[in-house]
This record gives sequence, C-alpha cells and structure tokens, in this order.
Amino acid sequence: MGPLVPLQNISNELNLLIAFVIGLGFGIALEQAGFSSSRKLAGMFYGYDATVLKVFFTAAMTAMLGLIFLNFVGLIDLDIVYVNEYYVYSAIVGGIIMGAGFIIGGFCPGTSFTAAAIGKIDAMWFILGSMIGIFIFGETFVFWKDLYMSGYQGAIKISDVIGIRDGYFALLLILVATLMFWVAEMAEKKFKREDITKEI
Amino acid sequence: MKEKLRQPKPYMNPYLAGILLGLVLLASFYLTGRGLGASGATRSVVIGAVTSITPEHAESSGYFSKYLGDNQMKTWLVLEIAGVIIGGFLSGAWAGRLKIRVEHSPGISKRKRIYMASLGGLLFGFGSQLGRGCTSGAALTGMSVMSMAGFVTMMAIFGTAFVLAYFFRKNWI
Amino acid sequence: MNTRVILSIILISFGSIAAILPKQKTSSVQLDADDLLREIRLETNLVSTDELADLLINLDPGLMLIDVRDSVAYSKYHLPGAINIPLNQLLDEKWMPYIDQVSKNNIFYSNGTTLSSEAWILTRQLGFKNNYVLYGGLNRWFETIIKPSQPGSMATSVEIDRFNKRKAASLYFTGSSGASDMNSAPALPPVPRKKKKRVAGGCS
Amino acid sequence: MKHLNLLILGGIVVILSIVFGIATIKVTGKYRFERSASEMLERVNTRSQYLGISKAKDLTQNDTVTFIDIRTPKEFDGYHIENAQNIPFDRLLDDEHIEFLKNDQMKVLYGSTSVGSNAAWMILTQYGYDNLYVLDGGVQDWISEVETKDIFRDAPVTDEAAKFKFTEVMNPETN
Repeated sequence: MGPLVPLQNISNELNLLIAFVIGLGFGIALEQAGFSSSRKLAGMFYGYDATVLKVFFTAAMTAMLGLIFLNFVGLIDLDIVYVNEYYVYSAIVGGIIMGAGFIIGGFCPGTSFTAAAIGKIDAMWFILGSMIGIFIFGETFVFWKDLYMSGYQGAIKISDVIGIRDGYFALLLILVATLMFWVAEMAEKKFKREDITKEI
Repeated sequence: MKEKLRQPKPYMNPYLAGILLGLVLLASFYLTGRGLGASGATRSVVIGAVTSITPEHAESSGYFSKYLGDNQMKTWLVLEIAGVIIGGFLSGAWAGRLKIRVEHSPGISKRKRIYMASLGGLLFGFGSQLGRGCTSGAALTGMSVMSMAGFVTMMAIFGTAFVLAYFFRKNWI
Repeated sequence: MNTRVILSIILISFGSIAAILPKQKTSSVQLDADDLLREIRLETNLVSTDELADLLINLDPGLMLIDVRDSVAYSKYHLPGAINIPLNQLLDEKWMPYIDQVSKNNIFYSNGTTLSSEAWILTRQLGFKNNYVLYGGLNRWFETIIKPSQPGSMATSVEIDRFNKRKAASLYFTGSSGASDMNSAPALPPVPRKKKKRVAGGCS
Repeated sequence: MKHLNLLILGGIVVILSIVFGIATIKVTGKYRFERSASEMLERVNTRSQYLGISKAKDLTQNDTVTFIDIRTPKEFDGYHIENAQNIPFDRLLDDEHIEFLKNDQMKVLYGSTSVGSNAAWMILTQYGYDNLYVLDGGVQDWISEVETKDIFRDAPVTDEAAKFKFTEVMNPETN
C-alpha cells in the first residue's frame, strides 16, 4: 500500500537511495527529451520547437492518470501524497519572476543541472546565478516576508476549486492538452527554423 | 564511418520522453509520497554553505533559520539532484552529446550568453524561493496532483515567458 | 498516424475511464480484520494495575488516563488525572485530538475490561496509535492496589515484595493527599497537536 | 517509427501493471471491514450483544443455537459447554468457517472471560457477520453458576459491575 516510505516506515538511508535512483530517471528523461539544450527549451516561446510543451503536459497527464488508477485499485493513499500548499500572491509573483528567469536564462533549475552535466558552461553559470538569487532572497527575506506568507489557501486542488470530480478534471486536461499539442505542431511548421533545429 | 559515429544520436520523441518522465514522477509518488524537485536542492546547497561559513549568521536570518535542523547536504532533494546530474551525464554520454561548450545563438557572443544565463539563474533562484518551487517542483509535481498552487505557478511561469519572449528574441533567434 | 495522434487516443481513452472511476477512499491507516485479530491476540495493549501504579507514582508525563464510563460514575470516583470520554461519545469530533495523537500514551479504563477494550478496538481499527487498556479496570485496581490481599505464609519472596509495593502504593493513593485531589475533576489538558499525516515535500 | 513500437510497448506495460494492481488488491483487500467504526459504536452502546447466563442455559437445549468456544483446543477439551463448537480466536477469520459463520443460525461466542469473546464479536460483526451474541461472563462463571450451584441468576455477571463502593473505600475515615 503506497506511498511506501511514510506507511511502511522505510529507513532514511533507503529513502535517500530512492531519491538518488528517481533523480537518475529524472536526469535521463530530461536529457533524452532534449532539455539539456537551452535553445530547444526556448523554442517553445518562439514556436520552432514545442518540445517543452509536449513533454511537460504528457508527463503531468501520465502521472495524474497513474495516481487516479493506483488510487482506484487501492495501491496508493492520496491523503498522504504531498499536495503543494497554495499561497496566492507569492505563487503568482514568484511565477512571474521565474518566467522572466526562464526566457532570459533559457533553463529551469532541473534542466540546468542536466545541461551542466553534459558540459554546458552557460548552464553552470545559471546554477551559480540561481544560488546567488537564493542567497539574496534569504538576506532580503524581511522585505518579502508578508508577501511570502499572505493569501494562504491550504493545499487545495483545482478539482475542488472548479467543483468537479478528479476524474473529470483529468479528462478535461487531456482534451485541452490534445488541442494544445495539435496547435503546437502546427506552430512548429509555421515558425520553422531549420538553422536552429538542425544545430541543437 | 568514423564520422557517422561522431554524429550525436537524435533526441527521443518528446511524447515518449514525456511518458518516461511521467512514470518517473509516478514512481516517486508511489515510493515516497512526494514529487520531484530541483530548486529546493539548490537552496540546501546555499544553506549548507552559509552555515559552514558563518553559522551565527545562518541562525539570525529569518529565512535560512527555518531549514537549519538536519544536515542540509543529506536531504532528499540534494540526493535527487545528484541523481539528475549523473543521469544527465549518462544519457548525454550514450547519445554522444558530451562536449564542454557554451551553447548560444549565433546572434550573440559567448560573453553575452553567460551574462544572460547568470541573470536568468539569479531571477529563477529568487523566484523559486518566493513561489515555493520551480517548474519541476511546483509546476510539474503540482499539476500531476492537481494542486491549485502548481497550476497557478505554471501559468505564471509560462505566461510571463511567452509575454517577454518578444523582448529577448535577439538572444534566441 | 504520427505519435501525437496515437498518444492522444491512448490518453483520451484512459482519461474517460478515469472520469468514471469512483475516488477510492482507501484510508491506508485503517486496520483490516486479520491485523486487528492478530494484535488483540498478542495482548500488547494491556497494562497491569501494578504498572499503572508505578506510572502514577512516578508522575509519568506521557501518561493520559481516559475513563470510558458515564459522567455520573466518573464524578463519583475516577483515577487521579483521568479525563472522562464516555464510550458513546468516543468518536465525537471534539475527542479526536485526544484519541488520535502520538505524543501521549492513553490508558482506557472502566470498572472491568469490557468497556475499555471495546474503546481500544474501535480506536485501533481506525489506525490510532498509543492507546492501551487497564487490565481488570477499577475492580482489579482496588483488589490489588487499594486493598491488596495479604499473601499466604507459603508466599514466595516475589509475592511478598509485590505485596509490600502494593501496600506502599495503597497508602500513596488513599492517604490524605491522595484522596483530596481524587474528586476534583482536572482541567482538560491542552489539545495535543495532531501529527500532520500528509508527507512533507516539494521545494518549500 | 522505432519510437512508435516503444510507445506501444510502454502502453502495454502500463495496462499490465494496472491489471496486476487490480489482481493484487482483490487478494489483499480480502479482510477489509464492511461496517464503519461509528456504526459499531452505536451497536456497542446498545449492549444488545450480551446474553445472560440464565438465558444462555435454556439455549443449550435448543439445537438451532450454536455455542462457539474461542479458547485453545486444549482448554476446549478440558471443559466446554455441551455441543459447543471450538473455533480458536486466531482461526475465526479462516476460510473454512466462513460458511458456518454466514448462516443465519443464532451463535453465542464464549471464552475464558467475556472480554475475549466480546472482542471476537466486535471483529466478526464489523467484518460483516450477523446474529452473533456474547456469553456474559466466561467459562468460570458458567461452571460456578450452571454446573455446580445449579441456580440461575438473572442479573448478568458482567465484569463492568463495580465490586467496590469506590467512594466510601476512598475516604480515610472509613478505612
């Protein structure tokens, strides 16, 4: 009966080993998908390569459906699985700053580690930059403290907010994603950039 | 023939890579009950450094003191990111993409690319602490458990990136 | 038929199945019948009157006595420091933080062992931890601690030693100090903080 | 196209794992309780499951009623109520007894004390069985009441009856 670590009280060392193995899978999946190239990542915002959109939403849907089926057959207890806590203002403002960081830097933390692993020096600078950014946040925390803590809504789910069942939301997301995939593939043809896609 | 060998293998089909990533995420939920993460690991490294250099300062600062408990380098996310680095390296080696270089669009110089990358990193580091997670921690993990926080963070990240894309097009295309 | 179309077909079919699936309320914490049967047979939940006497004399901070009899019997007499949760109110919302917590060791007691073991079975089946039963209840508490019976002349040193301990305990509990705080119902202790069941995670 | 069959292979693996999940859950979920804890609490509060020794005495002649002794076979051979059936406590959920426990015959559980049989009654009733009763008092009370003195008490021998006047005993003056 999952999740195993909290329920079968697995030792901390084994939990850290699991973290490492999951990290391996995460790294391989990211690198194989091409996320180790910032130009491929940026392709989504300029149309010529919508890999980010395809991989991101397929992964989210696979995991979501997986959780629903595992829950249905009673192999996982969703009351224990972590759901991010929703702080309205800090999620939005944080997301905006991260969005800017994404388009300027070309990476996100996970992909920057993968890119650095295969020798991308700009990714290493990105990691260094993110460390400085975290340090600055820590130092100036007193200014953002109330923004950081305000608008607490608890770990609410989208299906609760909209008021539909989890299964319905999954289907809704799949339909929306299928539409987005189709549009993305159209955009890839329209904004074709042979010179870039050939190189990366 | 040697030239053929040098040619790096093509990237995996994005949908298949998405399913692979989804299954890794699902395995993480089933085994540990928590999703993936990345910015948390960077924070642990920063805190580990701050506490080792100036322990008193770490206690005094409001934000870092929250995480002072256990040894920061032996936390779940740091081990996970160690796995990501080695996994990325293995996959890069297998596909022949290992090469020390600065990847930048022909339109800009290496130096400018490195400035941009560090600035982007700085913004991302700062934003990930404020938003309590990055694209993998908050957005991807959040979306798969249908959390509102994940959905809003993802919309904010991709939305802002799309909006600002026009202003930074010189860096990419 | 490129991969996008195939993938969409697979996802939509799984998605439509997922849409009709009922959300399984699998509270993994609840015990099944065979787990409960095994735990009862092991009798690890029974606390003897001697053990309770030691705990009370040493003022064990982790101890929480819960009287499951009705409030009338409780007001007439209850063990020192015991709070009253009548059995019929056991699963009320207001008592949840007391019977579903991990900071204290609860000992259910009643006149005998029947009511207290019923309370224990119900809480254990819901997966609550740290609950125990006073074996023999107040009847046995009185037979052994308050009015210990003189061991026979052939008694072994162990029995004599135990009798003396019980005699001392009896003085402790029935002495003037013991009797006075007996009937003053103790103020309800602070609500123990319930451990958050959800796993910590994410990057926060 | 190479990736295509990989994708199909992945799909098959996912379907297989779900089927496997359903198969395992059918086996592991076998002992899940049917009745909720609050439902059980209401039943317990009625105390309707208890059967006094006097009423039980008459039922021993009635063959539509079966007594179930939950003690160990050794204790059962030592002494047991006539034509009682022996199902030791940890064998109660075994498959061989499912049919017997399911039939709508009236069944009375008893053990060395009423605590054990009461626990058995709670588990079996919450698990889904019905018309089960608990002999109030254990084998000792049965022997002393029925076998030797041959008198039939009406008042139940429940171990919840207070044997002491707790309040008087506590006051130092009367000690």
